[in-house]
Amino acid sequence: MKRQGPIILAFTIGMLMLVQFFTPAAFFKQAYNIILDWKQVVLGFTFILGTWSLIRYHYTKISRRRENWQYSYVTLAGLAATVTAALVWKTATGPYPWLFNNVQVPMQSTMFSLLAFFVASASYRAFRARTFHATLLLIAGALVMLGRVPIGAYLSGSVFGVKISLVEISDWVLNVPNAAAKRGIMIGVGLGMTATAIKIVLGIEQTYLGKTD
Amino acid sequence: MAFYDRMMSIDRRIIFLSVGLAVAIPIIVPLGFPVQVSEETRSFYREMAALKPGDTILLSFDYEGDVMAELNPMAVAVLRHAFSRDIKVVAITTYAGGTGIAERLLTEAAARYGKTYGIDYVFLGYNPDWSGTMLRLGESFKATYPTDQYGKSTYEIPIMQNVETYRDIALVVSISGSALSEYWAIWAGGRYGAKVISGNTAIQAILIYPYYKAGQIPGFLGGLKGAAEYEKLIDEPGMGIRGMDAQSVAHALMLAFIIVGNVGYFFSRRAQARQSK
Amino acid sequence: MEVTHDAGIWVAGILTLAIFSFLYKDNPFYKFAEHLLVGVSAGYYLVQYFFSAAYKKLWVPVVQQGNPILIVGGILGILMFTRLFRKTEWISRYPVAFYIAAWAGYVIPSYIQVRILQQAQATMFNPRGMGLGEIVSASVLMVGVATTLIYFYFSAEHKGPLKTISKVGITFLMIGFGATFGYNVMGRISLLIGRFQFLFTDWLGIVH
Amino acid sequence: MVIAVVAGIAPPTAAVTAPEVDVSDTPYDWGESLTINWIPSGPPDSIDHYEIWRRAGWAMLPAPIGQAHSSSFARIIREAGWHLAGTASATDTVFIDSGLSSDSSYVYLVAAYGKRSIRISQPTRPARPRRQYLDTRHTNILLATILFISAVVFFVERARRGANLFIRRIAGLEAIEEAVGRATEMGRPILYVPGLEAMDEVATVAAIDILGQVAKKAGEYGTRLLVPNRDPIVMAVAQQVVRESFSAVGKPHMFRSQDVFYVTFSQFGFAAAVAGLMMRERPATNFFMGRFYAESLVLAETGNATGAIQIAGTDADAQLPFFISACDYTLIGEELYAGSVYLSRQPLLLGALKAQDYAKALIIGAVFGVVLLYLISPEIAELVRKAFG
Repeated sequence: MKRQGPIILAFTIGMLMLVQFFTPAAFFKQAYNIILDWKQVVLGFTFILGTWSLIRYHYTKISRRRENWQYSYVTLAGLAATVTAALVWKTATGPYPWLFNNVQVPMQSTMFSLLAFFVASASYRAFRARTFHATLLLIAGALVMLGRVPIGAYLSGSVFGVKISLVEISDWVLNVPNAAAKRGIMIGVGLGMTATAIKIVLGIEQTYLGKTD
Repeated sequence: MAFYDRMMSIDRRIIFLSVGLAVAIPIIVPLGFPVQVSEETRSFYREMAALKPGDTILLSFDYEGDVMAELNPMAVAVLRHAFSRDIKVVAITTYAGGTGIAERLLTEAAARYGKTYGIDYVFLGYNPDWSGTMLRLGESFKATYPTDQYGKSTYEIPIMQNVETYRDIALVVSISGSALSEYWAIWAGGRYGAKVISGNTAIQAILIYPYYKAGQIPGFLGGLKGAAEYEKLIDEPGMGIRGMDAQSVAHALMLAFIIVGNVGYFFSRRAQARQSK
Repeated sequence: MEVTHDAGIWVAGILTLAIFSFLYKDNPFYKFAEHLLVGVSAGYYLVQYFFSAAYKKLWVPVVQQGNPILIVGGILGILMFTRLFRKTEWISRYPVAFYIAAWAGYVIPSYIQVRILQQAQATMFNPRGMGLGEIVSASVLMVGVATTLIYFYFSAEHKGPLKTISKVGITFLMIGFGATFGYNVMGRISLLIGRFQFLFTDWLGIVH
Repeated sequence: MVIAVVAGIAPPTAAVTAPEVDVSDTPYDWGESLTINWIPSGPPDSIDHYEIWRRAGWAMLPAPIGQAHSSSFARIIREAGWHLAGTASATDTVFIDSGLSSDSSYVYLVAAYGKRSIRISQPTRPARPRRQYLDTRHTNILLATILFISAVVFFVERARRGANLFIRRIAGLEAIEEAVGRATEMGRPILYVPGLEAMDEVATVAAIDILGQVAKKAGEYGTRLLVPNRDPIVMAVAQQVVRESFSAVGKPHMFRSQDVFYVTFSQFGFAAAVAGLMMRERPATNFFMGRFYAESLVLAETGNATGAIQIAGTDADAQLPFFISACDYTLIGEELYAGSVYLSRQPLLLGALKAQDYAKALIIGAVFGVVLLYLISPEIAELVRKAFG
């Protein structure tokens, strides 16, 4: 019951969602919509579990005076402030949107913008003609970089009388070899995902149930 | 430490500082480089220009604040292009954080062209389950969004009267920093035959190429460059074009670092070869 | 240079600089900003996901619209809480199995259609009626897809002919990754442009 | 077959004739829709739009329709019990009328609105929507699905009966043993990020599989394992898997639920916290497995700065270049899905991998075959290509 039950449930729900793709029967369409709604409710409830884990993580850090424990107060305060703001002043006005627009969004966008710096340091280190493959990475990367930028439009000359602009080469690299590699990976991943999904539905895959041998 | 070793191991903080300056300076002092329009931007423009006044598009804000810088210029350009040609806009957002952005851009664009809410455009707001929403819009818009963002029933909103399923939508425009544009093509396009074009961050646009080549997404904008090109085509210069200058300088700087690294590597290999002889 | 008086933008500006300080090294400003971001955003998503799921998808349909079927979703959700106690933990395997299997079942036909069949179809081309350039590009694309797939072939060691074919495959992969990297450098920089525009225009008023 | 010209509009000059209409059951529905198609009644530029009218049961056209004006046309036809099913543009020739009931029959007519006149077609014969149990548009996908599922089952059964299924060396997975060993020597913890996607995403299931194996290694070596999570369900499952792995190697006491924790659902709030964690806890080995988005380079580049060994694996091909530039080993796309099979060497799972390889061979063969077939007989080749759609 502890192990077979979830496997049987996974099989029935999985087959139901698979079959509904192939049949227009009204029953399957309704079942499909209901299952999607159930999924959302389950996810919604688990956010309570997640927040409980967050609170316990920072509470233990404070109580055990582990390194940087003082900052855990900031996290718990931020959490408390946002939730109380939503409950008391509701989500449309007041401190809730203020915290979102002036604390959360700016920091998220700044964290994202750090990538501009990391892309520079990563490309400086990785784009080095050490091996054959690294050289390919370098050539393709530099070529596309130049092609996507106005300076690239200047760099076009004629080879054997055929006028070639860097932008055209860059577009060709993007539209042919790059698309080929992407499609190869996509088909491979598609196969991998489908096989794993089949293993889940047929109960061959059970690690997610905590069985690891 | 030989000169070439220093060239190969520049401290990461020096790289960070120079990238920061390379972007900050051109924003304060614009330089004005030319913009060359790419094929996929031209097809995006062609799809939008093919719309007739009175057609309705579904504009989906599939992003949040963290990619605002790259995607807002596209959403602004699409809204200006649509409203300037009396094309109606049904707007939704599949990211909780996107509601604030969508509202601001819709009201700004509507004010600019004197468009009235409920007749020329409507904002249906956020639905948490994006894939479920995309699929159920194929069955019925009003069932998926019983009310608009402001709690008004969609049965009473004028623009929603003749919008029942994807068949009543001339074009789906997905502005996204994630795989959502692909899913619009898979679910709305593949399953319900809607025509889907997309505006994407540069990182996501690279994934759209196979869909663009296979015709599943007949046109898309790639990154800030795509936004700048589209702004040029609809003759509405905005954040896209201004940002391109900063980008050109930063690009040149990065290429310089890569060249320095490789030249240093070349000399160190040559030095090693000479020592081993 | 008129600096803004909006307290919110001041807070956003200072927190932006605190996050940027991480580039130099981990420091108290960054630790504060990071922990605040974790707390506020965790609260935000708790409100967005729990209340929107529990209210819109459970309370409204069940209580207001009299549609009891959605109670099952609520029960599955509550069953997740059995995780908190060792003895009853095994019960939480049911909602987890349901949650994973539902999408796994849907993915199988959809991904076979879109990620396998349609992508394979897009690679098939009709050489008749194509210009030389087009044929070359289409053939390069086809060879690229084939050799990339063979690179991922698991059932045989990469020796002999398989070694050379997968070497061609990895070449396409590296060109693809280089192109993707080069393409994204632009996107990443535009994010920084956005932040600097915020700092210089909205906050410090240097640029209009 | 001009039936009626609605008077009151200037006499017809354009060559607009009444559309010839046919109705048939939509071949892939649950008996609630009919497909109406018609032959265009003139060049598209001479037609403004079409209107499709429906009437339950059987009916002839109402007599006075001939003399009605275009505006009164709608009134008269409504009085005769017809309903407007929908409109179609000048270039359309098909309309699907849905929301019907399968136990009554319907009659249709199409009105072509020309620039100066309306042309009305003859009512069609009555038609009844019929229920189909199979959506015939997806037959090719159904065949492919059945083929693939049976291949997986077949190879899994063969593996169960002990057939020795070979799997090639994957550098990234071989390096796990060495990476965990390094962390133990340096007395530093291991960091494992199971991706940013929800638990229902298949890439996350693969990441949790590999987590199970890595946790066993960590248990054997007695090294602390930190697992920050972005999704609450992934956290719940990860805690279960890590606890089971530790007890499987006889170290149940090693499990501390604080080490497998929820951070925040915000993509970049999560990245900020994990970057901070890397700088403060200084893990000697970082694993990034599963589906990642733009934050991948924040994690990989920060980890690179701390000098940790980094092993990444993702099917997000947009992020692979960043992992390749900043990590020591990277599992590319499908290799992530081979991870748990490779590490656990479970015969059942090896079977599914075999099915994937045969499918690859089949796809490559099909693509090359169709292209060659085009040279021999384009019609058959086109047919085969369409079947893949």
